Amino acid sequence: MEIKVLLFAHLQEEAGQAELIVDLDGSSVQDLLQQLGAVFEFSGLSQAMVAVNEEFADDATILNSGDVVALLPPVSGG
Amino acid sequence: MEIKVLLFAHLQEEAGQAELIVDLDGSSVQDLLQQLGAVFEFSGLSQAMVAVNEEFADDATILNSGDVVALLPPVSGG
Amino acid sequence: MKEGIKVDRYSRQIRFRPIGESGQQQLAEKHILIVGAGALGSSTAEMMVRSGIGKITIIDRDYVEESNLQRQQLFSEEDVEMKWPKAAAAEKRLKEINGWVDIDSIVGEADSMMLQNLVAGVDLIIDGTDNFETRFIINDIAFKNDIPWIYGGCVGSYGMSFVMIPGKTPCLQCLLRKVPTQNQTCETAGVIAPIVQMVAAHQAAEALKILTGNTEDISLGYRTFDLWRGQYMNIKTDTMHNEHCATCGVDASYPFLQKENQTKTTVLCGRSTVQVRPHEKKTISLQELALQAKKAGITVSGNPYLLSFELDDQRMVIFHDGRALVHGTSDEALAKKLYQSILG
Amino acid sequence: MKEGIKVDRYSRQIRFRPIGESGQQQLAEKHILIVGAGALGSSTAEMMVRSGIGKITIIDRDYVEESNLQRQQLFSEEDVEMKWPKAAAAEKRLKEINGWVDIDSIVGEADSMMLQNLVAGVDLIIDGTDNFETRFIINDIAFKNDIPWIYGGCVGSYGMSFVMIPGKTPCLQCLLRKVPTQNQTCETAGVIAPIVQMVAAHQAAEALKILTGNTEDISLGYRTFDLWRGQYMNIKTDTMHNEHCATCGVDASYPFLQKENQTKTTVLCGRSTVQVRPHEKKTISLQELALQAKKAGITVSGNPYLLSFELDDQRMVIFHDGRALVHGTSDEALAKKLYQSILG
Repeated sequence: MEIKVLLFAHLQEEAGQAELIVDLDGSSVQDLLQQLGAVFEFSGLSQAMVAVNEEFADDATILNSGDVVALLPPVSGG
Repeated sequence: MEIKVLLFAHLQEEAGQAELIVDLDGSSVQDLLQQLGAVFEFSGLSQAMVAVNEEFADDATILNSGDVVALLPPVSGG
Repeated sequence: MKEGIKVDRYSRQIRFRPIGESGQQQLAEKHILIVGAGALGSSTAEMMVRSGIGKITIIDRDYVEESNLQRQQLFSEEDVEMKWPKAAAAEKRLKEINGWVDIDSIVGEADSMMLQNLVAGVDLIIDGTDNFETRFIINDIAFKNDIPWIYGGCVGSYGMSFVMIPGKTPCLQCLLRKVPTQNQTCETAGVIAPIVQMVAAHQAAEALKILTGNTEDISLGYRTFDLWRGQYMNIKTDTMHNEHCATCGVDASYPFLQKENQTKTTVLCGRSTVQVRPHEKKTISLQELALQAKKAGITVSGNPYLLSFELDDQRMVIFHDGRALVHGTSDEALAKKLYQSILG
Repeated sequence: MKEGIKVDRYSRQIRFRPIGESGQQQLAEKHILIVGAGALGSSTAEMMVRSGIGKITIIDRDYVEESNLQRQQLFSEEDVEMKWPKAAAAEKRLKEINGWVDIDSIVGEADSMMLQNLVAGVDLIIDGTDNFETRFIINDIAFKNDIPWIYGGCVGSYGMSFVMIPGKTPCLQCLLRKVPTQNQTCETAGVIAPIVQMVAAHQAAEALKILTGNTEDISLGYRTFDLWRGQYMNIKTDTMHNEHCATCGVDASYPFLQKENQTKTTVLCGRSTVQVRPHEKKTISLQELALQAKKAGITVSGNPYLLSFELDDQRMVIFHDGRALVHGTSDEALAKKLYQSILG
């Protein structure tokens, strides 16, 4: 199934794009993160907060086709 | 047909709500504005900019059921 | 202005990859014009000066008043006490912040003639005005001279920003079709400081993109938001370009550069104040005028830029270019009469 | 602090209907704590002071450096030349802006003991820190003492803001589960001034809502945005509350109030600087220390708040509370050694 992934901050630079369409092999957020981690050299992907359709989600959250997943690294600057 | 209307700035105060669902009698932006003007006492509705589905539109623009219309008064402050 | 370039000062901005060393160098060679040193003008000027822009020209007709302090970030209580003109007060603070930037402040009216003179060599115009009349003049000047400009506006907790680039985007006329007449919000809605910063942040970010050559990253949408109600929209403007537009169309006539010089009195929105401008530019000896007024028994105070006259029910402030602000009335005829009663 | 209340000064804010006269009055009776006087702390402090807050306590451990000027809006070149501590420099400028606000500046480390002492009577805490360790301490303190707080963070052109209200919203632990270890962005991404203003605008708008009793209008989402890439999201956090959370759960243990005192050296992100803190609070005679160093042939300069020592490859700044910053190294052991070489 197809999932749209929005990348924020350095994840975007590392992927070279702001949005990805992922043909997901699996069903959970964790599956998605593993799949992304295998394709791109992301730094700190495990620390990124995950939102599914503008609501925070955890690794076990089940995804549906057409879901929009945002990956949001927390940052400490201020 | 049903149209969702998002109100900004003083239009929101004047309507007492931020979002309206309008059962539109007619088909154009102009029809919508006339219908709203008859129900609420808006000031300067004719000057508001109109966006349909996050794209600017003019009075003649034809609406479809489910469209989201935003009414945006221009403001001069700075 | 100090000389040379300091690099450590901008290290955090240089580390931001889209700017880098080369963007920082470009920024140091750029000249921007900020029209208005009120809330938005103040905030965008400070950001651009901190960022290391080469030169800023900033123009404002007004002086600092108590009610400005709530949101106009370059000004202090001392500026109010001294009735310092906003442009001059802005320059003073901006120089404390960054002595390496060339800052040219102009206490005067941003009319079409003045702006036409100021835009030579300018790379970008930032809108810090509080009225649409001036914005339509800026719009004509920008498109006529092929200079990008960035509109910003706010009232209450609601604001917007839009970048206009000649040859690429629609212009303000395309978007609004006509000058909006003032509506009640300006008099009644007030304004809170955070929306000023939000609009200014959008203007300054786009300015950095334009000035460092990151043209691909420029936001082409009309961004509008309300910080109190939590609304945020980015609206496409592609369909708005009018090929017969009088400002950016094929036969542009730049209408606001023609008729503008006729305006002589203007009611300033929400302030019970009328501005009076002379027919033609003049230079007034404030010293002589103060002496005359004192002889006539009028209470007068001032500084090198302006005189303030206490009249019966109004207060009139006269600038050295002959312009005046009559406070305590919205009656243009009365304002003109009072003005003439002092200046003849 | 001056006395009384001036109304015309806040007229534009009073005209904003959700605040009005009564909101303005409430604001004048409120006390906020701003932790950190860097970019976000500086900007939020200025907005709150301009808005007419009753009292601000602002704490920062650092002093003003050249590279701060690009985005930290309360500071001027003079503050850099004088190596003025940020909290003291902030107080100086804030008082010029609004002499009617009670401003309490503290040059020191925002550790758990310090913060626990500062929160008595505080209505709101605004996050102006640059590290997650301090944010988790604030989180514990806020939930333990039933005080709302507003997280803000930014790097590059990317930032976020989130309001936490004990009993109503999840806390920072619920959201992040653990303290994020630093990733490369902090060292490499830099930061631009507009994103600072954008985050600060969100923090200050929510602060105004909380402090004027407009609780219905508080934004409960986690707002995150990138000004360069034009991204904006408002993420619901309802599902994130963890009822076994150590900070806001049923058996809260406030973990960051317990272990925090053990930290003695900290590498400051992206700055090649190590902070060294003494075991226990002490007060150092800077004058005596300067004399000793001069006798030993070490180049030393300073002001009433700190001394700066030029060592071989590092520079060490010692504050009167015994805390030190060792610049030019990320080696904590070396920093400790140098510290002990001066202070024994």
